[in-house]
Amino acid sequence: MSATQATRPERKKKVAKAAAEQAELAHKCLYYMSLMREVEDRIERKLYRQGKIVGGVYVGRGQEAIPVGTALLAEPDDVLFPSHRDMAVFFIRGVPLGRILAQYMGRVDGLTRGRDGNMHMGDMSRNIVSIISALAATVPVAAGAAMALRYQGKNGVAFSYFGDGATSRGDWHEGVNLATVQKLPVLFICNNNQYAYSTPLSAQMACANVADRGPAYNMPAEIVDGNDVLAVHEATKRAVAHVRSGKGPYLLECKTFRMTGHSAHDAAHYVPQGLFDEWGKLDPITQLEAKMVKNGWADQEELDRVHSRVRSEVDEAVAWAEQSPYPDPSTLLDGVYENQ
Amino acid sequence: MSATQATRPERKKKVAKAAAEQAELAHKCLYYMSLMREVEDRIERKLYRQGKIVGGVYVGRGQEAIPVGTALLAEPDDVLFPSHRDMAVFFIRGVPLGRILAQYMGRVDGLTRGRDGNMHMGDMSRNIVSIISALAATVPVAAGAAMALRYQGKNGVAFSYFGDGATSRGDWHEGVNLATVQKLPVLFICNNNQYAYSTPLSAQMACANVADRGPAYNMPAEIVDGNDVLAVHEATKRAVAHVRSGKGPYLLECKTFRMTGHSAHDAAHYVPQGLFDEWGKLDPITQLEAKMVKNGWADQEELDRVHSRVRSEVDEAVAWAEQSPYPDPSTLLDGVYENQ
Amino acid sequence: MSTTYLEAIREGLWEEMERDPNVFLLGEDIGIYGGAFKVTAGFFEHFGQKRVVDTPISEAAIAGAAIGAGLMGLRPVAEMQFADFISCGFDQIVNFAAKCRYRWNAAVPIVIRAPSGGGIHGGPFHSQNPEMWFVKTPGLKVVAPATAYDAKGLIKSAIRDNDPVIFLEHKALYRRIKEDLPAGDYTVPIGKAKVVREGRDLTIVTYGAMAWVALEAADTLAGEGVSAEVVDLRTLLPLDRETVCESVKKTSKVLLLHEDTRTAGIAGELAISITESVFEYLDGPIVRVTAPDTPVPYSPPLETAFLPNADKVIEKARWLFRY
Amino acid sequence: MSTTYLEAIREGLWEEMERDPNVFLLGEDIGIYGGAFKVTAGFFEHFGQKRVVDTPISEAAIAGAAIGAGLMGLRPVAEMQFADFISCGFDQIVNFAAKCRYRWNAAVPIVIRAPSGGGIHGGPFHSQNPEMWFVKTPGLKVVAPATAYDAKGLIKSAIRDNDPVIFLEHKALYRRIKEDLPAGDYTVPIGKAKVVREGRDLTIVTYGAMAWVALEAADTLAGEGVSAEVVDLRTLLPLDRETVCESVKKTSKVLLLHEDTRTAGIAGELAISITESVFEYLDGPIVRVTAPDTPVPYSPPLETAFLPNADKVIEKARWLFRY
Ligand SMILES: Cc1ncc(C[n+]2csc(CCOP(=O)(O)OP(=O)(O)O)c2C)c(N)n1
Ligand SMILES: Cc1ncc(C[n+]2csc(CCOP(=O)(O)OP(=O)(O)O)c2C)c(N)n1
Ligand SMILES: [Mg+2]
Ligand SMILES: [Mg+2]
Repeated sequence: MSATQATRPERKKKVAKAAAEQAELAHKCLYYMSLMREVEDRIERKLYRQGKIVGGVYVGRGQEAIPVGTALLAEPDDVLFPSHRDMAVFFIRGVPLGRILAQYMGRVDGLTRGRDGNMHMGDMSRNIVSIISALAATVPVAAGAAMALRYQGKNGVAFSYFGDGATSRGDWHEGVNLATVQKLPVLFICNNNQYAYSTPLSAQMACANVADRGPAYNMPAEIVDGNDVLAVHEATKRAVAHVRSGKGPYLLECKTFRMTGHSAHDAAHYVPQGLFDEWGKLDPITQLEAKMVKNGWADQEELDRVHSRVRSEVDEAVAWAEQSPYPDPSTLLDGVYENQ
Repeated sequence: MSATQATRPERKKKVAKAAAEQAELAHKCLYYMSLMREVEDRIERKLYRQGKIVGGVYVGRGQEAIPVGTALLAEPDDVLFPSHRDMAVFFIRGVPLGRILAQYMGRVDGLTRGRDGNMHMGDMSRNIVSIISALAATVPVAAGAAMALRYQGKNGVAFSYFGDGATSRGDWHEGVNLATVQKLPVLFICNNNQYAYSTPLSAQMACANVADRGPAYNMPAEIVDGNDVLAVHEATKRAVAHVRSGKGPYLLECKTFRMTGHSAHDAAHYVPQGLFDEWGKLDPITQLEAKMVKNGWADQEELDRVHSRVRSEVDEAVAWAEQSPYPDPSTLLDGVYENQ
Repeated sequence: MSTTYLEAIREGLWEEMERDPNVFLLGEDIGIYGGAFKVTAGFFEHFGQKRVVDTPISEAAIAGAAIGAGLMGLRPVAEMQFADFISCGFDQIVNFAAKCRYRWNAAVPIVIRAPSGGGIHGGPFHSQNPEMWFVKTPGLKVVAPATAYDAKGLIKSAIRDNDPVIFLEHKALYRRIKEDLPAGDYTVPIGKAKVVREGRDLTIVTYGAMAWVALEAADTLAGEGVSAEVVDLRTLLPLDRETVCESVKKTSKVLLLHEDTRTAGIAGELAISITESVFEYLDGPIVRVTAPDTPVPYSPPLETAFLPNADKVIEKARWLFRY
Repeated sequence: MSTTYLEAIREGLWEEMERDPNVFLLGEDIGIYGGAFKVTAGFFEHFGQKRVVDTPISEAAIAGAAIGAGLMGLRPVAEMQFADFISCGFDQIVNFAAKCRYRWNAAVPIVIRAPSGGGIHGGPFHSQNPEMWFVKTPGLKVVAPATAYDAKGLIKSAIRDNDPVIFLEHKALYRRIKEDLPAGDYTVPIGKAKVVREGRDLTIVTYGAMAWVALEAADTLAGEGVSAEVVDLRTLLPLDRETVCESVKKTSKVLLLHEDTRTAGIAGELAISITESVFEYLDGPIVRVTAPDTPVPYSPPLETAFLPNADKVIEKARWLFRY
């Protein structure tokens, strides 16, 4: 019996195990992506139109692979800074759905207790930092959190999410420069959805890719298909390994497309219909499902079950959120300072 | 008689003419560089110590080749944004020496009439825009001036000067990004003197050169020996030609060294003495003089004449400035607004 | 034909661009898209991309580029998508634009338009009233019209002004108010307040969306036999202390009203200006009705509690009247 | 052994760093160089580069990184090289730091140290008093000590505070004043003003370097039979209206003094707070002595004319006394 033959069953086992892991990962991704799609559909196409959400609504339709593929690799000590199109980050960190819906509806059980709306929410008990509206403002804050992780001797990573347009801001530059010069553990994740509100990439920056900005900071930068969740996950693994090993920041540019207007009130007439058609075919959920069926990781029935599970979870969460009261106006003044 | 023979005298004439031009340029450069050296020496080592200058004093000792080599190529329509180490720009644009000295001394004949000090001065009649202290703040302003030049149908260029440290600022990034995405006629000129106050380059940015930041904006970037005024001049010629032809911004990184402390009160103990020694040998004025003698463009006597001319011009200007009165306190409130 | 507050601004901008080829616009999404609030809808098509410049998301660069173009003799009108983002370009405005003239006699004839104010469920970052940061900065002018007439007249004056002007457009007024505007060119002077309702018993001084609240309160108060004079400041810097003090001389009582948060709002500057000049005329304490010192909350019941309204004004005015 | 204002801050920082390993410093040139004013000289050598972090020239990143580290439970103390540069990190401070707690209940226990004020021939960009931008922003605290004792006690309180604190150090006081400090740990509470001189005839309310001007004026006035009480605010936000109003109740006359420019300085907020609470006690107009509404000029005769001084206070106080 040759040595080669002897290892064959071992290898087979390994391959099988890897396949099973991939299948499991795919299922997880599908669940979170579908959940994000469903929650955001419900928010944008139902609750907003019903007048139950009175403020701005921004969704990540078509971009779900990015928060899901990346955040699934976050360890408990890692700190996440989701952008306004990364709702799935909240699911993955265990924020109950109902609280997210309550947030949108301005109810007291939202993460900000009605003080802020939509994705302007955070939860330090889960190491999620809330954005402020000013784009890229979280970038230097993420650098500071990374500084703290190192200071505290934790092997954590700060996940800093932003869009293509946000890279035009001074805060982005200052934050990335600080993180790189101090070799801080920050993973920069760009969702390049090719538009910033109505502004196409070509009117936002002269370089072709956000990744082209990496060398300015001597920072490795990689482009990945942002509509392929497994590819995003794989690239994130590499990137996180680099960052966690103390080599400094890494920039992951996820190419994708914003399959909606900028916000619920924007019909996006400025986007050529052809782009929607083209990218519609690349829908990350549809793509993942096709791969799962093709690889025998799931059959149609199983996929349907995921979607109906998701729908009922969202039904339940909406009902829960709708029963959450509005904040009591007498609390208006509370909590501007610690002792007030 | 062959054709080659026929053109020989022509060619000879051309070569002679080019040499004469180089010689003339060298003389001009020497004059302006020596003048800057002398004025700044007088300011830092005499007037400041005598208490005749009461505010901050920052000099460009050792960096004179940069403002001189670049600004000599500025056309009347061009707009210049000198940094705090680019005094020669003011000479080249025709600002009388005495007014510059009066500026430092807080006299009414300074360009700001005593309202501001040192290099915080400008003169729109000469297309020189004053810095504010906040580093890199002039960068987006230069982009705006370039926008105006194009708007007005002028073929002008904005010369935007800054130090290595200033490139860490958000305004730098926003200004460069805007200028490049709109292909504005801006020449970015970095004096990389390897320190920002006490902070060495390595603690300021992770990339090795400021020019490494060019690709982030799809902008050509070139490194030039900032202590060789003719090289700076030559590189600027290329860069300006690029910009003036409508191809968008160009970044010129001039490597040099700050042969003083950050300001008159800083002894620069944090700079290894070896660096001063090394760079001292590369003094741009000494280098130019050697080249002039070697190429037969000047003899020592001529060089001495330049220096004594410069000294007497500065003597005269100092005397003139010292006779300029302090501003009348009754003018304190004037000119915050147009009609006040 | 009635014109909304938003259309009035739009008309003012349009007419100034027709009048003066040096006027141009820059900002985010103001071109094809016509701006987040559609104030510049149609401008790109009519005036072209030279004069309607879409910028990257770079408030410092927008302000800075406006300054640079202004120094060169153009008349840039920059748009902040929301007034809340003006803090991203803050240094350019307060240190560059505001100080050029005083320092080196260089004119910076720029306008920065900023949609401000609450009442549209915008939450903490789409509802702020940033006026006092700029009122605190010598060298700037700060304008905050309440009516369509004033909005049009003041945007024109702002564009023609040779100093930097922060032009605050109250978002809640954009489509809510309408009035007939005179045909043809007119301006409203910067730096002049206006008595928008005459009264005898007390003066309410305010501006922006609160001018309407003051008028509503004055109506109710009139029914109770309390005659309130209403002064609309219209410009916050330079502040028209004379008009305010004249009114106080007449009524001897004054209520200051602003949507801005309480501490260090314009009420304070008005109060000290009044005591400095016409203390002897005062027949009661100077009082104020303002938003409280919190961020602007999102949820409707909280925002409603946060914003000053006619009831709050009436209650305070009654107290002052009886004083 | 007498301690300067600068050394007091230095000692406060040092002791807090010894006491709490979560306290660390960040800023430009604060390490080997020890900071532009040498406040942190020797810290790098003693505490190492982990706790004394030299940053690039990036005020937004300095403020932002402080916020991030603060959210994670550290206690960062950030230095602005000059207070004038704080406007470069403005959005981080007024929109991020100030609003986290109210919005999502997240503590941002940071201190931003900013050397402010004039009198050192710094000119328009090295002399500003930026306090009111932050007093205008709910969620921040603003501290401005006048004495070495308070500087040390307040920097300690600021570091221990769980909310963001803007700590204004008056540059002109750094090496000019000295006093004996108690041995050992002590703090001075944020939000409490102090009557630093008792008087009967009128109250002078002030803070920072002007506290010394007020005391100087009060001395001279005493020689003329005018008894001036001096209140040093010490904290500008939250504002200790009670101490001010108590003093006004006693003296019935009040002069407000600040080095900050006139319009929209703290005098306004004090004035309206006073008329709201103790109007009936007032025996004369509330008056103010302030810098005028211009940038801070560089040339000595201009700067001297610009800054308030004892003569200007005395003149106004005499007038008010006779009123
Ligand atoms: C500093 C700042 N300026 C303007 C805005 C208004 N705004 C909100 S989202 C947006 C576009 C963002 O584009 P990008 O960063 O590409 O993210 P995307 O929405 O495409 O995911 C703009 C301009 C803002 N939030 N912050
Ligand atoms: C925004 C800002 N922060 C801090 C300073 C203080 N400061 C003045 S010059 C300087 C160093 C500048 O370094 P660099 O840009 O390399 O120019 P250099 O002085 O070396 O020519 C610093 C930190 C400033 N002027 N502006
Ligand atoms: Mg985008
Ligand atoms: Mg340098």
